[in-house]
Amino acid sequence: MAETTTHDAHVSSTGLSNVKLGMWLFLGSECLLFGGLISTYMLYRGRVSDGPTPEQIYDIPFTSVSSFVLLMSSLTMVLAVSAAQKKDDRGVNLWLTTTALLGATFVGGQVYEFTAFYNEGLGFSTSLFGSSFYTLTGFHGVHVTVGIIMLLALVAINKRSSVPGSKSETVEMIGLYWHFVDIVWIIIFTLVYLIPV
Amino acid sequence: MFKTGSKLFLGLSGFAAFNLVAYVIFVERLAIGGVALSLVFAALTGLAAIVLLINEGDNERQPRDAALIGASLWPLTTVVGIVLLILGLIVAQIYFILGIVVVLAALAEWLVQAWSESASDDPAHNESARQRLLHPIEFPVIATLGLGVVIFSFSRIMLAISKSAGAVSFIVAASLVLLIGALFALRPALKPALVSGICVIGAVGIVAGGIAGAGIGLRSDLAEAAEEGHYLHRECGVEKSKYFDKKAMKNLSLRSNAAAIVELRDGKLSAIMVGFNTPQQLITASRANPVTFIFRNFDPTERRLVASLGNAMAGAPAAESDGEEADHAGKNETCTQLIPKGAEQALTIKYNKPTIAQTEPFTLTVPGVAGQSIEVLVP
Amino acid sequence: MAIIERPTPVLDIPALPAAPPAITPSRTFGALKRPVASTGWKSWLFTVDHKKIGLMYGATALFFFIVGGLEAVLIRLQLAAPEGKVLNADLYNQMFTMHATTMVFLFVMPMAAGFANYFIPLQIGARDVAFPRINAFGFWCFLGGGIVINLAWFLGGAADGGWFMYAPNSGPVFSPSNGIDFWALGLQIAGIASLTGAINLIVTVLNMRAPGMSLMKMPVFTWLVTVVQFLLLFAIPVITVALFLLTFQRSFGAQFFDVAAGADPLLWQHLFWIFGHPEVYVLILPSFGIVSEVLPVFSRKPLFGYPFVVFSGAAIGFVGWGVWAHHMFASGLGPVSVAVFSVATMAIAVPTGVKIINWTLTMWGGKLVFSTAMKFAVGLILLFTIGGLSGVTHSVAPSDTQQTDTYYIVAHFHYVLFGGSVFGLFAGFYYWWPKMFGKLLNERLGSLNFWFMVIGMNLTFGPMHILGLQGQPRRMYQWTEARAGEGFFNIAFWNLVASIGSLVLTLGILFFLINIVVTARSKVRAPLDPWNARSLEWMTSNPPKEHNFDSIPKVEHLDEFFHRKYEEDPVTHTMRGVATAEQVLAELERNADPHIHMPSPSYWPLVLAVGLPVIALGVIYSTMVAIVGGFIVLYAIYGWALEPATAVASDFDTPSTNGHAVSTTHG
Amino acid sequence: MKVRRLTSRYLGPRSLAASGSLLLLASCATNAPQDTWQPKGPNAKMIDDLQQPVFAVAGIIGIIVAACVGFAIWRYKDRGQPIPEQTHGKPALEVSLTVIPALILAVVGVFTFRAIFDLARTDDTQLVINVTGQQWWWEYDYPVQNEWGITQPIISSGQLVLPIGTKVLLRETSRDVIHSYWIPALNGKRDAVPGRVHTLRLQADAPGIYAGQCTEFCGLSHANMRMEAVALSDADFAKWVANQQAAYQAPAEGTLAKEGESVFLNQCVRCHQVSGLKRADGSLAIAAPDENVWSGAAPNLTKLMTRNTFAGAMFNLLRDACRDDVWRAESAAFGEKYLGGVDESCLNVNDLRAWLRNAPEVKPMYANPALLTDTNGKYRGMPNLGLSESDIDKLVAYLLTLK
Repeated sequence: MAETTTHDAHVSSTGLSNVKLGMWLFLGSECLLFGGLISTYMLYRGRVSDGPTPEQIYDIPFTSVSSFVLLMSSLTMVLAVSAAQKKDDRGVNLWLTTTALLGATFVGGQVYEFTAFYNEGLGFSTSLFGSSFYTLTGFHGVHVTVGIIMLLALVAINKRSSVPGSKSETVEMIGLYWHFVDIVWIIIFTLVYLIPV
Repeated sequence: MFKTGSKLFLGLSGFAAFNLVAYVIFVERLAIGGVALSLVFAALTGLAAIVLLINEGDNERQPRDAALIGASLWPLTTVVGIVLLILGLIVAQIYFILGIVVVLAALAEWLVQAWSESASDDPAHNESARQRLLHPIEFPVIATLGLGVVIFSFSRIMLAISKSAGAVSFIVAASLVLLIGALFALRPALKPALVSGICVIGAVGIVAGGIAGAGIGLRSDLAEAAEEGHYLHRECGVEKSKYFDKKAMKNLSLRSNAAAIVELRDGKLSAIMVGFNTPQQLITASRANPVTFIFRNFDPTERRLVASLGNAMAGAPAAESDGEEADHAGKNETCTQLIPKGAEQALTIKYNKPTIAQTEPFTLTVPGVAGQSIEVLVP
Repeated sequence: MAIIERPTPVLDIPALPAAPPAITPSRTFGALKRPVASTGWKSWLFTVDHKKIGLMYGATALFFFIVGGLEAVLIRLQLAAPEGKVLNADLYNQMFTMHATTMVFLFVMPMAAGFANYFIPLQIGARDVAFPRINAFGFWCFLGGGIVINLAWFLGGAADGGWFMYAPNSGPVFSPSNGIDFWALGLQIAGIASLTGAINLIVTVLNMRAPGMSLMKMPVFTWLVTVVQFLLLFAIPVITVALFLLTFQRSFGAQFFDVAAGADPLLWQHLFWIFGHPEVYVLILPSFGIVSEVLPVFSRKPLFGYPFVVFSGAAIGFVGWGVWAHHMFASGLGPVSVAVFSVATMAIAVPTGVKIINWTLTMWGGKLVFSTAMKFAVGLILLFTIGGLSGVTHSVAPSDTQQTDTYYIVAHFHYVLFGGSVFGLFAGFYYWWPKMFGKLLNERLGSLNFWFMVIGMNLTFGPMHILGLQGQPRRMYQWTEARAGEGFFNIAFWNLVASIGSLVLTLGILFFLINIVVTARSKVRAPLDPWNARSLEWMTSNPPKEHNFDSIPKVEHLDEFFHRKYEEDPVTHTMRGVATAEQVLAELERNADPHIHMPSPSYWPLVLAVGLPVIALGVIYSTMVAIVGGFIVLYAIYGWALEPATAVASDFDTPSTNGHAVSTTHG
Repeated sequence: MKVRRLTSRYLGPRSLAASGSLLLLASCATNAPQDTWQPKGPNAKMIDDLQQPVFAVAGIIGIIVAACVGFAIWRYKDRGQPIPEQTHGKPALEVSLTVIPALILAVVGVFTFRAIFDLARTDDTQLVINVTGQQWWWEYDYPVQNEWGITQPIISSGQLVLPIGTKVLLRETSRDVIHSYWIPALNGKRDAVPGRVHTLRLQADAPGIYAGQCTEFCGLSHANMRMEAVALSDADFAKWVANQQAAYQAPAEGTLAKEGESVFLNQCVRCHQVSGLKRADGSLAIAAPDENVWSGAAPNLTKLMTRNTFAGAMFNLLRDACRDDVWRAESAAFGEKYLGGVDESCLNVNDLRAWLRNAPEVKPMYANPALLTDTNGKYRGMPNLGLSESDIDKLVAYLLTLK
């Protein structure tokens, strides 16, 4: 990932490293991905020809808690980045693991939520609301899962101290991704769960 | 070029190919056995190719002292896999598949380990060679497995306990993770044994909880909902039904493009349609095509729009609403939720049979509002 | 290229005389050792060199151009006479769907990506792109996507819903073959190529310019391609969403476009065109860039109004996001939306018109040399103007409701895309061929190529204006005598003319292919600076060395190379030569950088890109296959992440066992 | 450039005095029936009034640009002149050359704006017709409108019949995929989108037949999905309405047509409705296209012989000579000729028999049972019914009675 070899010290540039600039651009692109999915959901959330409507099955207290958990994981991610900048390897591993665990708890909650909804009668093909709800939150869940696997892999690689390129930069980059996924969740939580149809 | 290992695997894959061909010819085409045998063939060919590509044992020297060869996990894992495989043949297919996966994974690991240990005389180089081949797959697989266990266990626990207890235990679990993390961070001098101890307790706890949760199954209200399909029944009477009318939707995301807007205003029901300058009491709707009516309630009491779907010709249903056929009490009708004043809801109906096939007309009515009805004419 | 610093194993041998020969990558890993060769077929397969990747993009795109062209000829043959019998209805529908898909996604986009890959690092004085391995991955994704899309021809029929793939006609009921599944998944994979390419090139341009090259001294080609990359960066995720919805609907029973469940088919149209309209600029802007390079060189004058061209390009990039619904004027959006998008569409005509004006004024007062590249560039100005003006007539929404979905639209966008994009790319071929291959394309054949293409193109697409205004709709596998009319404007005559034109056009393309062969077999090397060019990519050898520049030039002017060759006469204000290209190059060589690190080749981009089509096939046929593909992808991602960018010393074999390591140190 | 000049001259014949010579040519020619430049009603006229000047201006600009480029090519060709001064542009010139087109477009924009909203009006409607598209034909429903004498819904297909000088509003929708309704002489096109109701204003100035074609790609037989709008005078329209609502006349006992009626009851009634048709036991014969066809509908054949086309207007019911007679009739005589309908002497027997013999062979449709797994065995289009030649004789005789 970190490919800095073609870099010359005295080129005209933005000052951001290639990797970080690349990650920012990728996240910019991701905004549009979630934008498209959220728009689809907003268009279709009230179209329930069959099965439950959003308000009927959403469990707001539960989702608030799980949103809070995801937010806390952002906090631990910040701690991991700061540990990386202080070159505190133990701290990096510790906070990355904590972040991953909190993320896993969140995904576990999402699996619970999906199972519960399914049992209450909302399948993927039940209604437009069902299709678009599962697609949107599923995409977000997959993003969190990918993030967790990146975190855990980074811990594993870090333990062998063979992270290619700059370690703190890699941690920071994964941190950027993680915070982005959190922010997207806040938007989803607000638009999907809190605003009534 | 061909040495013992590659010969063995090439032979085995040849044998598997022979079996596959024989199976396809003599037993049946492309049944599950055929798929399984093709997978086995592919796996063995792949292994043979790997063995060939990595120049198996390209060292004329004999392996070094036995002491150099470390302990290996893989023979044991292979055995476990074989046991699972056999168990699967008896009990359930899932164990069989799991067994195949475990056996293949263990064999691959074993193979690479064996090869790397004889790659050179330098154990460090050997280990790094092994890592270079296997780390890319070990890291993500282990991470995914660990993650899967946590996620699965956690969700089983949540499904088993009550809604509010779930939310509470969720936040407790998350806080514990955070607190323990903070503890470790603030006390860098903690004994490694203690750290691992806490971690093991946590892991065992979550797995045990997961198994327990899976054993208990769904909590009662979920199980009941799954059984009865609460939200599938539409009850179209005056009174509020427990599930269907719960938390009625008040706004529409599709506002335009309806065939007609049906308004209940001052106790009168009328249809507003594009192209007609006055409210109508008669709607001509085309046959076999979903028509959307938007119901707007301007009455202070909660009201719903009910569409009678006629009485069918013998046998076939006269019309199908997009929802469940709601023929409670022998009535063929579908409806919106009970909605308060100012709210609106859409009702999409597909009339499959024309009016002339009916003894009673298709109508739109509002329960509790007498004498108001809109006739739907289906040519 | 002795200056490339590589761990030279020659030095290691005396140092480790007793080392057991068993510890070499070849002996340990066999064929699985890290690739390090810079020549031979492996150097192409595992390359991360932006120039090699650019050439592979170009070659593959050219192949798909021929495929798409043959599809077009079949379409025209079918329509040459009433009640055509060359193709049946089903095959015809597949043909026009695949013609558009191929030309848009598998020819123009990757060809532009090829030029961008090859020339952007050269034009900004960089030694490679920011992420060379991602660059290689992008190419293999594009190839994999192209193969998946076209695989459907052999597996039950290609996609048949039109390249716009409107729902619900793209649903499983209305298109029961697997063609649309292949199409959606193939585009998804090709989309990864565009997305990674976009990130890569933007970072390259923003971060890796030669010292002194401020943004406003960048060559226009680089500028416009950068705008294109921003468009792709934000447009690709939108089509990704649309394609996911489509795949979920077709393969997993989602209801997104199921009207009976209350779905709105216009959702697809919005998502598609929010992607699709920026896509139009993705197709045309690179050619604008090429022409903006070619015209100044052959007019011996700088581009007229460089900042206007740059800013109008950026303006197109912005406004291009606000006009998507002009593809949907007949869709029933309601008058307010139609009015807004109508006016926005008129607005975007202004920055486009600015470009035409600037090109014309660049030629004004110049010293015009009509090489083939210049002919194509001037051809673009005139043909694109026609396409642009017919585009303006479409922005008038009521008038558009008469013309949309008729051949008038077909004429419009072929003037824009063929007369614009393709002519621009051909100008690029003739202009940059000596840079890429060290040989000049034959000018005589080039002239034939140009004139046959111009005549063929006008004969083919010109009559389509008439056909459309006479009311012939698009996408009809047949037309009938009964609705052809009589007299000068009868549909029958002009359909025949268009079909004959397509054969003339084919002949033109054939001359180009012959030209490639003739040039490849010729022994004449191109001079160092055949066109008296102006920008940095010409300040190196033909073809460039692996590391592009011996020393990175310091940039003081727009058109730096030109200003190193010429000085202004203070009296006449005309320019007089002060140095030849050879002298400029020798100067750079004298100051060659002592240490140049280039990234090493890698297996992983290719392995990763192979995993994706496997997943796609798995989605269509069997989950097990998809899981296998998933494992390949995971393995490749982690292999990639764990691999250092530059091969370490131990990846090279000693010269006695393998000559590759040494050969890498020779240009 | 040659072609461009041709088109631009053609495009603005009435606006560009310079190309007056071609005006003659254009007016002499019998243009294709779907010519977009010959409005026959106020809506199309409104569009035409807008596009004529726009095309003319576009043509002029095109010629100016071509002339400038041509001049530059000729004047500044390399004749050995020195390399010119390296000027980078003249901002004032640039700005003015940017502002001028912007101003032209602003003017165009104002008129466009007005036309868009005028064409979208629905509040002045005089007659509503529901138009439903499906693969690959159009259904026309006339909702009950007592002021037009329509006291029960009329269903027709193949030809849209409307009174002249009347503001007709089409409410379009579709039963399967997106189609687009387009009668170029009367108005621009409007998509018929399933699940949505879109409106399109039509108004014809004079009696006559106006051709159109589905313009949104809708699958296999998209090319064969045509339409014809028939404009009748008020009096003729009233006659047409009355006839459409007239009771069903069963053929006389013992005739070939009567035998055809029973073939129809055995085969065709599965999908095709004929209003008033009764079974032998006296019960109404109700078609069930929803059980056999994916779109859920098949053309209603009541009064089939009052129409001039069948099979989605792909084929004519009238032989060519008779058809030309109707199409080319003078306005005054048109109504009578059209309302005459189709009789045996004018029937296009060949196409009708070919259609009855094997429909999917003459019009590509999804009728192959192997391809119908995704539709639960329902057809998309008409299948091959395997009728014998004598059955076809009887059916043709019967269909001729549906007037």
